[in-house]
Amino acid sequence: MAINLTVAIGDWQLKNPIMTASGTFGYGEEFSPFVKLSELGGIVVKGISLQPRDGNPPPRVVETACGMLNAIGLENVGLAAFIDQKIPMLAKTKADVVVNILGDSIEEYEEITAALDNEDVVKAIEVNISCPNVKKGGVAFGTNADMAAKVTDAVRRKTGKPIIIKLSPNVTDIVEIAKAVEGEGATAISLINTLLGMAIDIETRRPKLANIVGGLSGPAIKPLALRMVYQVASATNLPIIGIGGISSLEDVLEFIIAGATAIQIGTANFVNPALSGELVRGLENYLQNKGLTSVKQLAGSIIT
Amino acid sequence: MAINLTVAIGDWQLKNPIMTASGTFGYGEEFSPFVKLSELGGIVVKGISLQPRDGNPPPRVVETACGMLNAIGLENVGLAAFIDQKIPMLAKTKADVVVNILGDSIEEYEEITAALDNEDVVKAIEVNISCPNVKKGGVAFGTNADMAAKVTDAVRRKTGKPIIIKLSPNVTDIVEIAKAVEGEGATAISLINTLLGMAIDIETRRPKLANIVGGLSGPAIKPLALRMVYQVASATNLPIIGIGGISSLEDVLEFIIAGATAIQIGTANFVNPALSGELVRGLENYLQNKGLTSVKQLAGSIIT
Amino acid sequence: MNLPQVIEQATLLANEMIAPEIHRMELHAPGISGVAQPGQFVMLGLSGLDPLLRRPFSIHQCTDNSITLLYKVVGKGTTAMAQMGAPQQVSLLGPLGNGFQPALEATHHCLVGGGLGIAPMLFLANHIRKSQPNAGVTILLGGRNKQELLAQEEFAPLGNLQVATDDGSAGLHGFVSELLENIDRKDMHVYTCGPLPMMKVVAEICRKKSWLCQVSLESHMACGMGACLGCAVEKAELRPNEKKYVHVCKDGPVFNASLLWL
Amino acid sequence: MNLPQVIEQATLLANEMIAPEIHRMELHAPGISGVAQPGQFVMLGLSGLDPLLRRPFSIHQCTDNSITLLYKVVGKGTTAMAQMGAPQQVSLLGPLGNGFQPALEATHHCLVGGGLGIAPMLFLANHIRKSQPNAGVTILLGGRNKQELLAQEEFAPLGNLQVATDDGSAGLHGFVSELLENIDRKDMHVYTCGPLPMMKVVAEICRKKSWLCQVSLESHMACGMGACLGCAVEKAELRPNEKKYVHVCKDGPVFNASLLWL
Ligand SMILES: Cc1cc2nc3c(=O)[nH]c(=O)nc-3n(C[C@H](O)[C@H](O)[C@H](O)COP(=O)(O)OP(=O)(O)OC[C@H]3O[C@@H](n4cnc5c(N)ncnc54)[C@H](O)[C@@H]3O)c2cc1C
Ligand SMILES: Cc1cc2nc3c(=O)[nH]c(=O)nc-3n(C[C@H](O)[C@H](O)[C@H](O)COP(=O)(O)OP(=O)(O)OC[C@H]3O[C@@H](n4cnc5c(N)ncnc54)[C@H](O)[C@@H]3O)c2cc1C
Ligand SMILES: Cc1cc2nc3c(=O)[nH]c(=O)nc-3n(C[C@H](O)[C@H](O)[C@H](O)COP(=O)(O)O)c2cc1C
Ligand SMILES: Cc1cc2nc3c(=O)[nH]c(=O)nc-3n(C[C@H](O)[C@H](O)[C@H](O)COP(=O)(O)O)c2cc1C
Ligand code: FES
Ligand code: FES
Repeated sequence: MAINLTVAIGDWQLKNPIMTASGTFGYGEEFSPFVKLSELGGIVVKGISLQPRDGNPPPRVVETACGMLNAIGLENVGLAAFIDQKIPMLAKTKADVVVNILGDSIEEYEEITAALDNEDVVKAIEVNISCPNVKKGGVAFGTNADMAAKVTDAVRRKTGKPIIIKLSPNVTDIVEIAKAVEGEGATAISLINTLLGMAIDIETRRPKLANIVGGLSGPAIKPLALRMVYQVASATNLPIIGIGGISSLEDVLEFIIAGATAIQIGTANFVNPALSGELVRGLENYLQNKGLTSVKQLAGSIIT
Repeated sequence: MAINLTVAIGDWQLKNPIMTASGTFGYGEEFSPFVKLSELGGIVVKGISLQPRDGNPPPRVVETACGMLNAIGLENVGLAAFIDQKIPMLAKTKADVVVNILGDSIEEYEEITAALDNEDVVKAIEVNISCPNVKKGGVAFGTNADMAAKVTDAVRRKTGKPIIIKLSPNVTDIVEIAKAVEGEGATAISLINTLLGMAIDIETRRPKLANIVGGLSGPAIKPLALRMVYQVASATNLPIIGIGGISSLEDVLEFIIAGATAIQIGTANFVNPALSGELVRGLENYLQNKGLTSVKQLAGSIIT
Repeated sequence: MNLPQVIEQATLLANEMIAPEIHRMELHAPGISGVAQPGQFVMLGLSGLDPLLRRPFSIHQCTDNSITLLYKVVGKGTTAMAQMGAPQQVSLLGPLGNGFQPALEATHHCLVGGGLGIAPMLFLANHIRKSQPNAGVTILLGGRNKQELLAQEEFAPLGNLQVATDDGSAGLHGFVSELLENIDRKDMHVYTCGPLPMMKVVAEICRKKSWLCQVSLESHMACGMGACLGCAVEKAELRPNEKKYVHVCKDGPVFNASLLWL
Repeated sequence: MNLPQVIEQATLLANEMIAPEIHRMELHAPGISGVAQPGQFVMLGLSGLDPLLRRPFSIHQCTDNSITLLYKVVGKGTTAMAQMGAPQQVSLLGPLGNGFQPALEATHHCLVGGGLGIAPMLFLANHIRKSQPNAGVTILLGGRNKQELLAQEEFAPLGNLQVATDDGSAGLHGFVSELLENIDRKDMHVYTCGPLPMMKVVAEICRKKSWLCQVSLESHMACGMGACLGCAVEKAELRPNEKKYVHVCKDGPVFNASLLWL
């Protein structure tokens, strides 16, 4: 029997629930030796800001127990260069592209969204209100329900494409923020972004990251991400995209069972650049072996 | 040259900064084959509530990447039995004992504190406003600055002993909570308690913990704990007790450099029950080798 | 009553696969082997931070200087164990828990092991043979198939050995509990370890036949020494004010069946 | 210009300690060895979740079917590597980055390696010897002591070999850069890898003597393939609107010294 892997995020029909997370998959092209990009549910490109950014001084990454800290600081080519140089390249790959966007102000979010609204290759816009590595904007919007709602509303008015709001885990009550963005017309919610962490070099007594603090990702954070996905899935009606430490088929299944409609692979892309493609096939085989015909039979199937 | 390992938490002079964390060291006696309890800076016993509690149904623990989830649910003998049975045993060990307390209401916190105020063996009271595994009280007090302040004030009035407020990491702004309890006369702050997490058994589609969610501890959470210690140490004048994933001398040093006056070993006690004693000696040797005479020369020595 | 416990850097003497996915590991650990009792267990530590926690294993065999573990590869800890080779060092914490209490006055001992529950039974059988050379001993082993009937040769000289397999590939085609059911004796003391449903059936048979029954439980453990309270299992409620749970690591792993299930 | 990259399950052929804390690992990896260029690197993956990330290593030697790594045990990844034995499988991602660009027209090539920076120099020396059999080659190696002057025997037949040690236990008592300073030549092309301060001195000497200089950098890496932007290093600012950082993994690891430090 044919296995149905498709899922929906608003009007966008994903071939399957396996996506790749922003900032961990470059602009896709880097991974083309390892993954056929058009076979993935979607790829989320590195966060784009209105102006190009140099990012933070190095060191920018450091490994921690079962995880890593990064303080890239949103280095990116900027909106104009992205549209000029990256979009045509992405169009050729036939991948379903989600653009992750970040602004210092609501106006910037609006301007980027309006510009991307014209691009056919862009299937959805993921609004990053949760980057812990930039001073202004970013996480400030993501840790306050009112601000999160305002950004959602503003972006919503600038495009007919699905709007995915990417939430920060660095909050007391993730459900409150999720409900706030649901109320303003978010199409979906993705979570989690990284958790703010730190590491110190005991020899130099300096932080291991030049930026002092950075975002924690990888298997270490999976239990937190899964809990938040479960909580938000239980409390809202939006499709959820689960992110956080996913590095095996078992992890994918845990998130889907907890209530995720789709998932994103982040840090694990660095460990195995071919992983995302392998998981599409692995998920299909799993469903087949279990006698299931659709991934939707798994979604939110948790028994409590 | 003699190395000075002593540190102070209010009037309480600790022999050294190495303590053991509540819930991971039993009532001390379990560890006496492996550690001379009186050599530690202090031992924090399992959280005590007014009435005995059975705790949560099993399974209560599950391992995760570089960490573990627990949902013990504050199983404990209750205040009366603790005073009758455990205090005399603890007195014999000559250990410096900190009692971790948890109430469902401010009145309960007051009542427990008042009762412990009479006990000489109790050097300080650690007020748990951050347990994620009980329905009422616990974390509810720890995620709201006003409530945290109220508990601190109430407890403060019932004892002359040092009051250590144990904070929850499951908050948007740890500094806000820390300042609130500082304002109400906390002697010190300990952080972090566990982070709320979850794991799912994909075969049964049930949560791996009967309580659905549990508290994440172990090396996985160290970067978050260290960041919070650094933030709180930078923003308050209270002594900080650093907790979270500490499992080596290097970890201890990171926390002290970040600004911790003392630290607590938690989950790592399970991996190596002799660790806390080894770290006392390890810290002394380290200072000696570095030509330092006092651990205070390290405290907060981070260069940013 | 917990016996003295140590953390011992044990040297691996042998580590071999004896059946599909089943391995036997022998460790030089005189500190533990010198005091261990049948039914007790050790927590085996792996190096590194993932897997993080020690893993509990029953003591399968115990000589003056060494202990042997019988383990099944089920996850990342046991996978790592299976890759070890002599003379690697392994950290052991033990001996832990309360073992079996062989009845001195028993006219007859009956050991019932199912699957990996066979592991602690060999130590127990040897112990009874040594301390009560004249006692009658029946040993009942069960497994899904012939290959899962572990250590048969070692058990054979220690008592009257009977086996059962789910697929009939050896012994009785059926459950090991049926072998027990068939025993016609008045006084007997039963010791069992294996899957929970099997042990419950065994305990039920014993209750009906008025045999005393000791069962060895498993549970997820973090510390193995009574500190984390993670290994709780529900017990039969006897009196209104009694505690609801017992802790496998320090109250057990061996319990009187009547304490658990009435 | 990045060459084709693969993920290859390589078989360990040998893994031996050649000096205190320094090991050499040879891997059967025809997919990578077939296309690798001197100065490129591989990301070596360890099994399990901790250490999590792959570790970058220069290609030290390259035959038709195998590559060799020269590595120092400094932390948990390299400690795990040192414990591996043939015929274990190791996952390699590579070849990565832009290697050295040996000048074809150079009258003379000079390779300057310090400490572990010696690693990529052997592949480069062999490559130059093969592709330009008549080119003049000088090889300068530096280390803290005699034992750290790695692979001398392999280098000896490939060019004019001179060495320096910090403690004078072999060759010049001093820095390898002094050997370079002493060379009196007009046209020379210099390739260097080693500690950052050493490479900066080498680059400065080259600038003064008008020699072109290629340097191989290190940086903390998560992906090794241009995706994470973690491996940024600051470069000399040329024009006001130019990017502030280059990325070691995809813009390097080999750079013209003038791009980095003017
Ligand atoms: C007192 C005691 C004695 C034991 N004696 C033996 C023995 O002699 N031989 C033997 O092979 N096994 C024994 N076990 C079970 C053994 O501890 C687990 O199989 C082992 O810890 C699994 O580790 P892992 O890392 O390979 O698996 P994990 O990756 O941790 O988990 C794999 C699977 O095993 C289950 N599991 C994990 N820990 C336990 C546990 N403590 N108890 C039961 N299931 C668990 C998990 O739920 C999961 O389904 C005993 C357990 C206890 C509590
Ligand atoms: C392009 C490139 C080529 C390299 N080639 C070689 C080589 O041929 N031989 C060799 O021995 N080493 C080489 N290195 C360095 C090597 O990657 C690190 O020594 C290794 O990753 C350390 O891993 P670990 O787990 O043992 O140490 P960790 O536990 O991760 O760290 C131990 C110490 O090493 C430092 N370190 C960690 N990663 C790096 C890194 N990527 N670069 C520099 N320092 C690091 C840490 O800051 C720490 O002080 C190269 C690095 C790069 C970027
Ligand atoms: C190096 C790096 C860069 C990242 N950059 C971005 C980004 O630009 N925008 C964003 O929304 N998230 C970014 N993230 C967060 C990831 O998309 C993801 O939410 C997070 O890493 C958790 O998933 P993981 O544990 O699978 O990596 C980045 C993460 C890493 C590790
Ligand atoms: C099994 C277990 C039980 C715990 N019980 C308590 C408790 O009773 N009171 C409390 O304040 N913290 C409790 N904690 C939290 C620890 O004291 C500590 O704050 C936390 O585990 C983080 O430290 P670690 O990563 O070193 O374990 C418990 C932790 C564990 C793992
Ligand atoms: S395993 Fe920790 S108390 Fe039993
Ligand atoms: S290491 Fe990831 S971009 Fe260079």
